[in-house]
This record gives sequence, structure tokens and C-alpha cells, in this order.
Amino acid sequence: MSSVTVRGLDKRFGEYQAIGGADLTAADGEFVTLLGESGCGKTTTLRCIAGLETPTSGHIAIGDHVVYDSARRIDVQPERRRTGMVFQSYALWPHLTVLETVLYPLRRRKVRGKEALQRARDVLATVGLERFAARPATSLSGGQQQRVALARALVSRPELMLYDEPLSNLDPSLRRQVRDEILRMHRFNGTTSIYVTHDLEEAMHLSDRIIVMQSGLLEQSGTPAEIFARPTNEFVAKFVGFENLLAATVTSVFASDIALRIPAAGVEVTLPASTATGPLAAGDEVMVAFRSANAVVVSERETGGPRLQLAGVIERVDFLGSRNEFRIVSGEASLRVAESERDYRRQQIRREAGADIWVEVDADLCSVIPTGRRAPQSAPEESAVAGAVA
Amino acid sequence: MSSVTVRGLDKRFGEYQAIGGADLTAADGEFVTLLGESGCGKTTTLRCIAGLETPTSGHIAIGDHVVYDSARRIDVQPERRRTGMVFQSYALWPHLTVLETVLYPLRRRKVRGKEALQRARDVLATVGLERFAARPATSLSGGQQQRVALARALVSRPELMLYDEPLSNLDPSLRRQVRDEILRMHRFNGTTSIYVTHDLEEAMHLSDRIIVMQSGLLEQSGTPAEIFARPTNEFVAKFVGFENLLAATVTSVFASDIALRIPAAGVEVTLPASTATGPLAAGDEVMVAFRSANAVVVSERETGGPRLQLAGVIERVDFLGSRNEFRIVSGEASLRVAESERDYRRQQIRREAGADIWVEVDADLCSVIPTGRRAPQSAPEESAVAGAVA
Amino acid sequence: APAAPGGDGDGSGFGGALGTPEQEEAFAELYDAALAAGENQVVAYGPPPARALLDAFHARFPGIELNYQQLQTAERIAKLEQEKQTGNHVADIASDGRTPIVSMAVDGWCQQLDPIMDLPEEWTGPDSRAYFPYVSIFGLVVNTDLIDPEDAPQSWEELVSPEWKGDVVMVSPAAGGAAAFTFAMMQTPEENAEKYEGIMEGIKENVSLVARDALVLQEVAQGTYPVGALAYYPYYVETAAQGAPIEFVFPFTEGGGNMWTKSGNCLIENAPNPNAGRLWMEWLLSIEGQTVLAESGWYPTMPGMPGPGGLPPLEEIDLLYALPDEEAITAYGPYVQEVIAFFGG
Amino acid sequence: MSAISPEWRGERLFGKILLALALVVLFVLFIWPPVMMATAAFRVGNLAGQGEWSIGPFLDTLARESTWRVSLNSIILSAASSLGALAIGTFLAWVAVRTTTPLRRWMTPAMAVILVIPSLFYGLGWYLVVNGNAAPVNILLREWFGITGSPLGSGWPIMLFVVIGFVVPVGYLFMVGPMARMDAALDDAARMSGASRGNAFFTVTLPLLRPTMFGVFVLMTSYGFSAFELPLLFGIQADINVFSTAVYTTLTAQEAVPNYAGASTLSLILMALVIALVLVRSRILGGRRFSTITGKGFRPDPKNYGRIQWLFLATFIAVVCWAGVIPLLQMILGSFQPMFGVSLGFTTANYENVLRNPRTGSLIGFTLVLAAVGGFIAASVALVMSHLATHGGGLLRAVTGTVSWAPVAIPGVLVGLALITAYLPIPGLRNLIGTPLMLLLGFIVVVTPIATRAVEGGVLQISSELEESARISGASRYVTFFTVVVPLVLPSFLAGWFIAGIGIAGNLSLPVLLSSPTMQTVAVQAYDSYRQGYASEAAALFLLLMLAVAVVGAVASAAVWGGARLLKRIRISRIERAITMKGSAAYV
Ligand SMILES: Nc1ncnc2c1ncn2[C@@H]1O[C@H](COP(=O)(O)OP(=O)(O)OP(=O)(O)O)[C@@H](O)[C@H]1O
Ligand SMILES: Nc1ncnc2c1ncn2[C@@H]1O[C@H](COP(=O)(O)OP(=O)(O)OP(=O)(O)O)[C@@H](O)[C@H]1O
Ligand SMILES: [Mg+2]
Ligand SMILES: [Mg+2]
Repeated sequence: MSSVTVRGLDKRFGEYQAIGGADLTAADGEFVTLLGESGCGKTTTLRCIAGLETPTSGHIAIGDHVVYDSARRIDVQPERRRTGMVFQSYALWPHLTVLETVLYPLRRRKVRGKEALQRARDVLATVGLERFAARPATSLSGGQQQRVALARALVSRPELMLYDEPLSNLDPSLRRQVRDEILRMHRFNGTTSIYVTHDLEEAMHLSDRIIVMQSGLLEQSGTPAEIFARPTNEFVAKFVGFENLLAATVTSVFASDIALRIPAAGVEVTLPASTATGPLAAGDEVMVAFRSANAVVVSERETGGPRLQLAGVIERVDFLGSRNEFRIVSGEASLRVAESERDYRRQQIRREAGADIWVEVDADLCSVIPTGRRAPQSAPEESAVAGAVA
Repeated sequence: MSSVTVRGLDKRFGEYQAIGGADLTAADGEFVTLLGESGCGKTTTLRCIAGLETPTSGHIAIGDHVVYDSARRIDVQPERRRTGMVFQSYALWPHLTVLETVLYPLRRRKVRGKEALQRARDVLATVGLERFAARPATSLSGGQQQRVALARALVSRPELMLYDEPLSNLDPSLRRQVRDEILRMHRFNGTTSIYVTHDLEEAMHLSDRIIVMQSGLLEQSGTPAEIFARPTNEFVAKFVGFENLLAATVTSVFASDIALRIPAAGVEVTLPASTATGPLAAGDEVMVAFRSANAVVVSERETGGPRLQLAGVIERVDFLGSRNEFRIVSGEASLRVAESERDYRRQQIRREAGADIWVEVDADLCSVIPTGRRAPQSAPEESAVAGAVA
Repeated sequence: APAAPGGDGDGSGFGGALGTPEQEEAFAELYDAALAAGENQVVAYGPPPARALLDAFHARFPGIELNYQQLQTAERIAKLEQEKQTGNHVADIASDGRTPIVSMAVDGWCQQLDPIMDLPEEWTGPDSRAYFPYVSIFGLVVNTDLIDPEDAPQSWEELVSPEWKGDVVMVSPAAGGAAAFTFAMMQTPEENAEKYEGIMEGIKENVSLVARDALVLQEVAQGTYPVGALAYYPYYVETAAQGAPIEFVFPFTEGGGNMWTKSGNCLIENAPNPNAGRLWMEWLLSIEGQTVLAESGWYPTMPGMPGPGGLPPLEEIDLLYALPDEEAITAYGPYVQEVIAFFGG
Repeated sequence: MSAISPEWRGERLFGKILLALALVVLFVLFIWPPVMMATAAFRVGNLAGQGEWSIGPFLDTLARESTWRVSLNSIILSAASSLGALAIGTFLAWVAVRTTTPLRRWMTPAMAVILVIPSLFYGLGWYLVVNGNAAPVNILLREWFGITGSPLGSGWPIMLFVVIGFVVPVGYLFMVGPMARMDAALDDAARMSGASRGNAFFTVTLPLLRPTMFGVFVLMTSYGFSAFELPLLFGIQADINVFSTAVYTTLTAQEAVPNYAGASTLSLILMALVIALVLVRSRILGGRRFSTITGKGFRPDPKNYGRIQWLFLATFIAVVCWAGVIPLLQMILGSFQPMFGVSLGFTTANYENVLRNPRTGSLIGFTLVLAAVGGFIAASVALVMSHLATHGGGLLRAVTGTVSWAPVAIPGVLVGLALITAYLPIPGLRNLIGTPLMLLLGFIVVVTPIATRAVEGGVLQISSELEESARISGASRYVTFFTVVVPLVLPSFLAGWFIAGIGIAGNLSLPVLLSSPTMQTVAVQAYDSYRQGYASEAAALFLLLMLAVAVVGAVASAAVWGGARLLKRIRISRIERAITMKGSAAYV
């Protein structure tokens, strides 16, 4: 049993509030990923759970055991929390070789002899470092060190694993391979995992649930599909790759449709009610969001099917080999559209700055996000009106 | 003038050969990206250019100045090479605050007073760390530290910049933003840049030229488009994201077409000659490569247009929110196909394990890569024949 | 030279080496008592005497070992206090200059003794609680390669006169010790102060000062300075024995002021080895002890003993006047401080 | 929702009791003696800190002009010499471990040997070089410039020169451990920012060592106040008197009754100075620790600095001559002279005398054992306290800080007296006085501050994440300490052990007071011989000790070095075997 419950977690460094009352849970055997900007408190959260940082206040339980409670003055030592952690900064011991580093947690947990060796070798093989077993861990390359740090955490198969950007310095193919291995181990051992990454694809691949953090607070939590398709606020939307966010006003709400006006682009559009990520009423300020990959650039406006259609002018095109990236000005808004190699070959249009085109998005690939939640009275800011770009 | 010429670079650590005779050039003002597996010698190459590591042998010139030459016993001290470097391990000074850290290179280069302060503040604003100026650099979060390291390197505007995975710990939106800033500065200052990253998109975005390294050797060098569309060997292909590589034999070569047999999938196919990344003759062993995103899964075989069509059975589907990933068995080969949200919505097929489907790839999205270059006589290995997966 | 161990063989006498037969009888009794009590060592706190003395004693009374531990006055008192408080007694004998020993005797640290030899009252401490078996003298050493000993200064006045400037070396009073004490004695009582007025100033003016006693002899022997003042006679004896070209010039014949100190021992109350300790104290007063003392460079205090190395008898020397014992305990302190301060300490 | 396990609670209570007990012991051992000494300034009696209360001696002493003059002299002497020695020592430490200068591996052994030279003979050695007609320096002056006498024989310049030379090895040994544990990347980053070699040294390397350097500086300055022999030899002729001489003469000037109150009053000045320096230090550092041993690419590799390294080597050799070879040669020469420093021919009689003495062997043995054991315990105490200080809260940090500085406030001349009078009223300790155990205890108290300075820098360098990763791997606090902290701090620990050991071997006042007359050390014995006029014999005895130290040291380091190499080979080959041969050879 190694579910994790964090309630009202608060952590200050002196004056600086790194985490402000975060709640977080991970069910037994769940794979939870924390996403968030640099400096938003992900590492601090993990460290509080691991017991390396003493929270200013809050309550943390691992399984049935309360490991920290500021009110009841409980604070269990890290080594008794039975967690494993991959440190963002690796935290490798300069005096030990790779193999010794990986054997260390086993020794501490009284796994000895052949079995320990076998496990260490297996995990080293998994991360592709068998050849380097006899080298001091800190003499390796950056990516190799990161893998040692990962191997050390994996080898003792703890009930709760905390991963802090464990794959950030690996090349894509290795990353994929190790990522799959992590998932395999997670499932095989029934571990509960909390994972921090900046790689959305990784998060999608691994997670049962994703939690998006912003400056010390949890913003949204849900399955990868939910988070990616229906972000409930602008921040999350931006963070999960909705490059295009257009401020809009709900003009009317029907049973299955919402009518919206997008002033920046000067259009009115009707979208299915299912695109709304929260309850809406006529007159609400919202954001209409869509991913650059889900939009297409066409030369002629097409008809048929509910879709968002925006007239625009190409501002710039970047040809990125497997993909073209357009920046398009539509009214006052600026849009990004990514065109895949296949789409590129499919149609012949003028792909150059100044060309007049249409941007089209299928209606159900849009998300309508209520805004004004955080500061309901505030007038929409300039940049928001202009249709911000991430 | 700050072009870089590296010839016959050789570096051993004791017995271990980290780089074996690498040649590398970067023209004045060029942005060159090094791609390569973890541990292949990227960092070591940069350190040799910077003068932090003494090569075992070789020749390095920056602009007109020979900075290292083993034969002529030249070895210019690092600070005289006028290069800047972002260290993979950050190498931040624990005794300085963020602002002091960023001011340090300016002090050393005799930029003082208001100007220095202005430049430091500008660069801190660029990386979003203005608020943290008074904090000790090492008390920041991982991503913040990385940004300090970057700011320190950027601030003095050296003629040659060496970036060692400078953005690996940043969140995507920040990464995009800082990346654009790096490019802007690169262009504005006319700097020559050598950049190491594992992020292909970053490489595409930034580079004038990409160099792919493998275990201490340079494998291929070319523009991003070349590298991404026409990898000249299997390693590069895998590395730049050709997830599907099928061993094939050239049956005949025509003026504008090549006929191939793919034994693993049991098909014959004719592809345009332009897809070949090297000279071919009938009987040659080759690899047919395509990206997962460039293939589509259809329920019925379509006709028209030259394309590669492979019958297969779905082995597994991962629904990744904005994308579905299929693993498909086609004969003896195993394939990966990524289906975008738009494609997904466009057609109704049975997307589940065991479903019979067709995989289609437009002919000109395939690459035909000659193999057996490195070991021309060797018989194709088992795994190669089976159509390997990254 | 000391007689063979065990004396003349009958076990009770020492063949007159120590004193009269009755006195020797008493020595023998004391020795036997010490051995019978298992007292095979004597622990003494203070500067150790010349090795010849220890050797002679050891030869005379085998089985009793002397252990000297060099302690400053403050250290000795702290240590004795600790031994008293814990009841774990270690020290048998305290050995030091006049004033510390007298003050110990006055403070009741010492046992009252009845001397075997006929030591004049003058050389026994208060209530006969200490013995002063010898006197140390300080004088000039001259390098005979550089000057004729005849030409050496004959008085303090001459020594400190500009005539000898740069030729005389002396240990600095700033670090305390005998030098500081010499000039303190010149300050008090009033008569001394008048008699020796200006000497201290002259020293500071015209005499080169070094840090350590040993350096004075070294500098003179080496020939850097022809004359060394306030040289400790026993050191001179040792140095001359090594073949150094030096001569001891003593006493000052004009104006007196010859520096001397008397050294004493007392037997500590509750000493763990009272018999052995007393034996050592008594033996120092014996003929043998006094003879060895004289050979090692000290003036024996038993009447009728010759001075060391052919120096004139103590009675004939114009010594620097010293305050009576019990007065001396406290009277010199302030003057010593003054002297030290005068020389910059 | 189970509450915290009772077992856990028990451990906590037990821990608290243990902590309280430890605090009491620390207080009695380390803080009580200086406190007693401070109160002794206001009491007149026949034992320090006892007797009537009186403010008289206190006022008298402070009213004396000389009090302030000697204090000022001492401040100048000790601050200047610590600064000089620290600068030179730090530079040489850098040369030894951060550059590839030839012979760099010999630097630490050379400095270690030099450290063993006692101040007495070091001073006499230099004294003979610059004083007297036969002195080489004076012969040169006479020949070349016609200057006679000993113009360089005394005064501030020679005094500083000699004192700095004497403490350079201390500075070196304090700095070499922390210097060895610096990530080369920090330096690299500076060079990439345009800093030259020297620039990088001054702006990155040195500032990173600030915690250690300040600590060592404060310590050396305080101990400079106890400098006795050297200022005496080179200062008194020039009327330069220093603090320790003043303490000594104040204490003994009265002859019959020691002036404890006056001496204690003087020591208050030292105490004030120590407190001020320590406060300044903690102000400047503000509890910051600069971790240079990190868990990310930590590579403390030395760097090649090109031809300038020959200059470094020349500097090193010059310093070795200055601090070691010249005085040592004089000492060796003197040990063969019938009279130390006087050319009357040569004799082996001194050695014969020393060797004939049946107690010489046990004397040297006892000294070595005492120094080794005492130094080890002191370094261990220092290690544990430094580690606690970096991890505990403010209270613990304050306590360990105080403990590690308090004994420094006692002037060297008074250390023995202070300890004996402080421990005397304490039941358990009182009975130990006079036994070797008490001596050991006293030494530990006295040298722990020294060992702490050497060790704390090393501890501060270890990034806390290295311990954290061990905790997460399941290691308890204690296991972490032994498996992570100790191996990483080892160079500093060894340096601390050695310096503390030498401190013990060279101490004169503790053995005399805390031990029995038959349990003495070589230093005491040699010093006694010297005071009785047998300087040559003292030199011979000391040389024998140095020989023993060198032999023991060489054997020990050869064993350690060989053992370490062997162990490494075994480790590597085991790992390789374990990895290559499937399922064979268990790695234990
Ligand atoms: N020891 C510390 N002292 C002071 N501030 C700290 C400390 N550790 C973290 N912080 C601050 O707390 C905030 C959260 O830090 P944290 O390391 O949790 O961020 P993060 O989400 O892991 O960021 P990143 O993605 O960059 O690693 C940051 O703004 C950081 O500057
Ligand atoms: N100081 C060193 N001592 C021994 N081996 C080293 C040292 N530095 C690097 N190596 C080895 O040299 C090889 C190349 O290292 P390098 O750091 O250049 O790799 P890299 O391409 O930067 O890898 P990464 O992407 O993981 O950072 C690695 O196998 C590494 O283990
Ligand atoms: Mg982090
Ligand atoms: Mg690297």
C-alpha cells in the first residue's frame, strides 16, 4: 500500500513561498505526472513527500502511514518512508563506482550477494550502462550520469517512486526505451509513481493522471486525454500545447451548441457544447483554444462541417523539415499553424509571407475555456484581447 | 572572424577513447548543432574546442588562430580563445548571487558600471530570472539554474558560443521562448554557435547545419532539411526520428524510379529515385525508412499515387490525447504509426488490437538508405531483416 | 668520587663519605626504612639538579630513583592542591628558589624535619621545614680569545658604562627569571636602590640583550661578544667542559652587588615516599652531596665546604643584599613587575 | 491513520537524553575551563579561580601600559603572520592539488615533515643563521657590504619572516584537503567567462574556500597569541615583547604566589579577541556553505597550467628551504655538537646519551601513541560536531560553534592550569587527573578546535544532496555518515588528525600538569633538557622523534596507499568479473 495523500502542503524558503497549500493524491499503483513551469515547485513537492524537505505546514501520508503532519508534529525520516527518488541534480557519490552506486540501496535494504548483483546488473543493462560499471559515477557523461541516478532509484524497487525529470538529458531513442522500461517496472512492481517532466509526450505516454502546477499551486488534474483535450484554464491550455488562444465572448448558449464572438479576428462561430471545459452562460468571457497541429492552412474557404474559419495573412513560414510552421495574422490576433509533411504535399498554395489564406479548425478540435476565474472582475488585458501566443 | 575548424580530433581518457579522429567545421556566423547518443562525445568535443580539455591529438583553429595543434605543440589557454560556454552541469558558483554570476564575465572583460548592469539585467530578463537576481545561484530550482548558466554565457556576447544542452530542463513554452532569443542573439551578434541538444525540434529550429555524431565519430552533416529527410545511414535515420526501417533489396533501378523488395513485409514497391540517399544499383541491400507521423492507417487499400502499402495487424494502440500511436505487425516487420487528431476524426476504423488494416506511406515520404556501408560484406543481421524498431 | 655502593661493606657505614659515623648511621637507617617501605622512587617538583648529583645519589643508594618534574611555581601549587584534594599524593619533594620554598613552608605544605647534618639555622627554612643545601651564583663569562679575563669589567658600573657598549651580552629581564629578580633586588630596600642607581638604565642603554640564558654562553663562546653578564655558573662549568674558550669572572670586586640565589627543597606533607624523599634532602647536605654540588658549580651551604672551581668562599664575597626570607615572599613582586615593564615586557 | 510508532517515539526520547548528556559533557570539558579562567581574573587566592573576590588585579593589569603594548604587538604579529602563512600555504596547496606541477605529490609529505619541527629548534636554527659573527647571513653581509654585527638578527622583519615560515605548513595542511575537493568545472566556468588563471584563482577558487580560510585565519591568529619561543628569540633584542611572555611573567613575577588574577585578566583580552574574530567571521559568512562536492559531474581533476608550473615548483622549493630545510639542517648540525650552535667540533655523545637512557624508547612510543590516539579522537569529535552543525538547527550550531572555539580563548601558557583548576572540582574528572587518560582528555579538548578547523571546511563542501540520496536509498543518518560523509571528507580528516597529533606532541604544559611525572612526552623532556643547558641532547631527542614520525608516517602511508591501490584493483576487477562473467563471483 503506497498511495500518497498530500493535503495543504505549504513550503516557504525564508520569505519565499515555494508551495502554497497544494493538495495532491496518487492512488496505489497510479502513475501521476507533475507538469509545470520551471520553478513552480515540482521538485520541492517531491522533496517534501520524500522527507528531504520539512514543509512549513501540511499533511502527508504514504499508504496508511502519516509521514508528515505539522499539527501533530509528525515527521518521519526519509529512509523510513520507503520511497525511491531520481534527483534532478543526480546526486551521485563521487567516491563510488557505477556498480557500487547501484548496489548501495540494495545493501541498505539488506539485499546481498548474488541476488543484489543480479538486480544491479539487470538495472544497469536496462539503462545501457553495463560497460561502465567499474567507472566512478561522476566521471561519466551527463546522460550517463542521469542514467546511473535512475538506475540507483529503480534497483531497490520501492513502493513509491519519485522521478524528477529523469530523462531530460537522454537522446530521444534512449529516452523512449528507458521510458518504456520505467513503465514496465511500474506496472510489474505495482509501484506508485510520481513523475516530473517537461516532455509532454513522455507525460502522455506514462501517466495515468497528469497534474499541472503553477507557482506552487495545483491547477488541474486529470487523465492525459482530459488534460490535453480540455484544459480548464488558460495556463493549462498554454502549457499542454494549445498555441492558439483567442479571447471570445459567449453570445448565446444552446442545448448542444455555443455561439461565440471572437472580436480580435472579427468572426462569429458556433461550436459544439462539448468543447466547453466548464459551465458557460451568455455573456461570459472565454478563450477559444486550438493546437497549431490541428489547424490547416487553405487557400479557399471550405464549407461543410462545423469549423472555425479565420481569414489571415501569412507573416512568416519556417520550413522545419518534417513540418512547416506558419505565423499568421488574423485581424488583431496572431496564430500559429503547423503543417505536416503530408498536408504540405497534399495541396499547392502560396506559402510565403504576405499571402492571404484561411485557417480552418474542426469545431471539435477547439476548446472553449472559461476565463476570468482567477480575477473575475478584471477587464481583459491588452494581450489577452489580442489573442496571445505561447 | 570566428569560424571553427577541428581536424583529426582525438581524445582518450586513460584507455577509453572518447573521440576518435573527428573533423568538424563551423563557418563564421554559422549555427551548427551536434546531435548524438548519450555518451558519444559531444561534450568532450565542445570542451576540446573551448580549451578545457587537452586533446590527445588533433588540430583546432578558431578563426585564423590555431588554438590547439598537437604536432606543433600549440595549446592556447581557454580564456584567450574568446569563447562562451553553457555547461551541461551548469557549473554555477555557489558563492555568487544570480546577478553577480551574470556580471562576472562582464567584469572579466572590463565592462563596468551602468553598462554592465544594464546588460546583465537584460539577459536576466531574457531568461525570466529578473526576480531572482539577489538569490545565490545554487539555491534556485533546476531549470532556473540552467537559465543562469545560459545567461552567464550569453551576457558577454563572445564570438564563438558553445551550448551544451542549454535548455534540457526547461518547460516547453519557456524553451521555445529562450530558443528564439538564442537565435536572435546569434544573428544579431554574428556569433558562431555550436549547439548540443537532444531535442530534434530545437535542432531543426535553430540550426544552419546539423552534425550527427556516433561514438566519437561524425556520421553525417547537412542542413536540417537534408538530415531530416535524407539520412545517409541507418544510425542517423533512427536518430532523426525514422521510427520505421525496413530492410529491402533493390531489384532494379530506372531513370526516375527504384524497384525494391521488402522481404519482411513480403511486398514489392516502386519509389521515386529522389528518395535514395545514396547511389544504388540493382541487388543492393537498403533500408526503406519512414516516420510514424508520415504513415496512415486505413481500413481499405487505396489506389492512385505512388505509395508504399503494407498490410498489417494492429498489435497495440496508445491513445495519447493529441495523437494515437499504433504498433502494427506487417509480416515479420513491426511498424509504428502515429495518427493525428485530425486524421483520427476523419475516418472511422477499428482501432484495436487484432484489427486488420493497411499502412500507407506516400512514396516521397520514404527514404531509401543504402546499408552495408560500414561493413559492406556482412550479411544482413536477423534484426535488420526483421525491420528493426528504435 | 662517590664510594662504591653499599659503603665499606658492613652495611651500616659509608666510610666517612657522608659524615660522621652517627650521621652515616642515620643515613643508613633512613635508607633501610625507605627500602623496607618499598619507596623505590622520589618524585620532586622543580628544576632538576645537575646529572652528576643524581648519578652520585643513585650510586650511593641504589634502588631509589629520582624523578624530577620541572614545574613553575603556579603549576606546582595547582598540582599539589589537586593532590591534596583528591588524596592521591604523588609529590615527595618541592624544589625551587628561596621565596617559593619559604612561602610553601609558611603555608604549611612542608613537613618539619630534623636535619641529620648540622645545617646552620640560616639555611633551614621557617620551623625547619625546608633545607637550602646550595647557593647559585651569577657572574661574567669572558671569551679568552678576545680579551684577557683580567681586563673584564670589575663592577656593575663599569659593565654598564658606554666603554663596553656592544661588547656585553646579557639575558633580557623582560622575560622574567633571575635577571629580572636581580634588578628587583637592586630596587629594595632603600639602601640597595641608592647603591645601584642607574645600573638598570645603563644595562638598557649599553648591553645587548638576548632571550635565553643558554644564548649568553653560546654568544660568548662563539665570540660574537667578548663578555656575557649574569651567566649562571653551573652552565659555565658545563660549557667550559666542552672546550669552549671561556672564563668565569667572579666576583665584582668594586661596589659588590654579586647576584646569588639560594635553592631549597622541602618534603611535602603526606608524601608517598617520605623516607626516600628525606634521604635525598639529607644526602644533599652530606659531605658527599655537598662535594658533588661544588663540583657541579654550586656553593655548598654546609660550613667549611670549599666553593666551586676555586672561587673564593661565599663569606668573602660582597653579595647583593637580599631581604629576609619571610619578607621576601611578597616584597619583591612589584619590583619584578617594574623591572620587566622597564625592559619592555 | 496510525499515529507514530511508539518505537519511534522511544528513539526520539532516547535521542534527546543522549543529546542532553552530550551537551553537559561538552560544556564541562570545553566551555567550563575558559569560563573558570575568566572568573579567575576577579579572584585572589592560591589556586586559580578560588579565594577572595577582588577587582584589584584586574584593574591593575588593565591599567598597565605594557598590557596594551604587548597585546598590540601580538595582534600585529599574529594577524600578519597568519595572513602570510595562510596566503602562502593556500597557494602551495593549490599548486599541489589543482595543478600538474612536477613533484606535487611530494608536497604534502614534505609539509607534514616540516610541521613536526618544534618551534624551539626552528627558532634556534634561524637564530643561528642570522645572529652572531659565525652566522652565514652576517658573513655575507660582512663580505659584501662590510656591515658588521647582526643587523638582521632581530626586529619585526625577521620575526615575521621566521614566524610565517613556521606556520606555513599549518596553513598548507589546513587548506590542502578542501582544495583537493573542488569541482574543476567551477574553475572552467570562470575561464570560459574570460578569467585568466590568476583571476579564476582569486575570484572563484579562493572565495569558495572562504569558510575554511576564515576559520583557519581566526585560529592561527589566536594561536599566534601563544607564540612564545620565536618572538622571544627575535623580538626581545629589539624590545618587542608579546602577549604570551606577558602572561608568563605576570603569572610568575611574584615568585612565591602566582598572580592568577593578573594572568587571567590578560587572557580576557585574548578571549575578547577570539569572540570578536569569530563574530566577524560568522557575520561575513552568514552561515553559508559553498558546496563544491556536488553530485553532478564532480571532477576534481588537476589542470595543466603550462610552463608557469616551473615557477610554482621553484616557489615550493624555496618555501621548503625556508620553513624546513634550513632550520632542520641547523638542528641536525646542533645535535652533533657538544654545545648547540657553538663550533667546538662534532660528537655523537648526544645521541649516545639519549639512546643510553632506557626511557627514551618508551618516551617516543608514548608520545606517538598519545599523538595518534588523541589526534584521531579530536578529529573524530571535530568531524561529528561539524557535521551536526551543518545539519542541526540554530541551537546545535551555536553549541558546536562555541565548543569548537572556546578552548582557543585560553592562552597557551595557561592551558594546563586552566584545565586542571576547572576540572579539579568535578567529581569524575578529579580522580582522573594524573592518569594518562586525563592527559588524553585534556589534549582532546585542546586540539579539537584545531582539528575542527581542518575538518569543518571539508564537511561544508559536501553538497547536502549527496546525503539526501543516501537517505532515500534507505541509509539511516548514521549509515549515511559513514558511507558518504566520511569517505568524502577523508582528506580533510587526515589533515586534521595529523595537525592535531602534532599539536599534542608539541604541547608542553598539559603533560606536565595533567599527567604523572613518569608519563611525559618527548617535547617536555626535550624542553627540560634544553632548559638545563643540554640543547644538543634535546635536539638529538627531537630528531629521533621526527625520525620515528617519519618512519611511522612513511610506513603508514605506504600501507594506506598500497592498501588503497590494492583495494581499488580488487574493487575494479571484482566489478568487471561480476559484470562480464554471467552469474559468477559474487560481489561482496
Ligand atoms: N533551497 C532553496 N532556497 C530558496 N529558494 C528555493 C530553494 N529551493 C527552491 N527554491 C525556490 O522555490 C521555487 C520552487 O523550486 P523547485 O525546485 O521546486 O522548482 P521546480 O518546479 O522543480 O522547477 P524546475 O522545473 O526548474 O526544476 C523556485 O522558485 C526556487 O527558486
Ligand atoms: N573525465 C572523464 N573521464 C573518463 N571518461 C570520460 C570523462 N569525460 C567523459 N568521459 C567519457 O567519454 C565519453 C564521452 O563523454 P561526453 O561527456 O563527451 O558525452 P556526451 O556526448 O556529452 O554525452 P551526454 O549526451 O550524455 O552528455 C563518455 O562515454 C564518457 O563516459
Ligand atoms: Mg525541479
Ligand atoms: Mg554531454
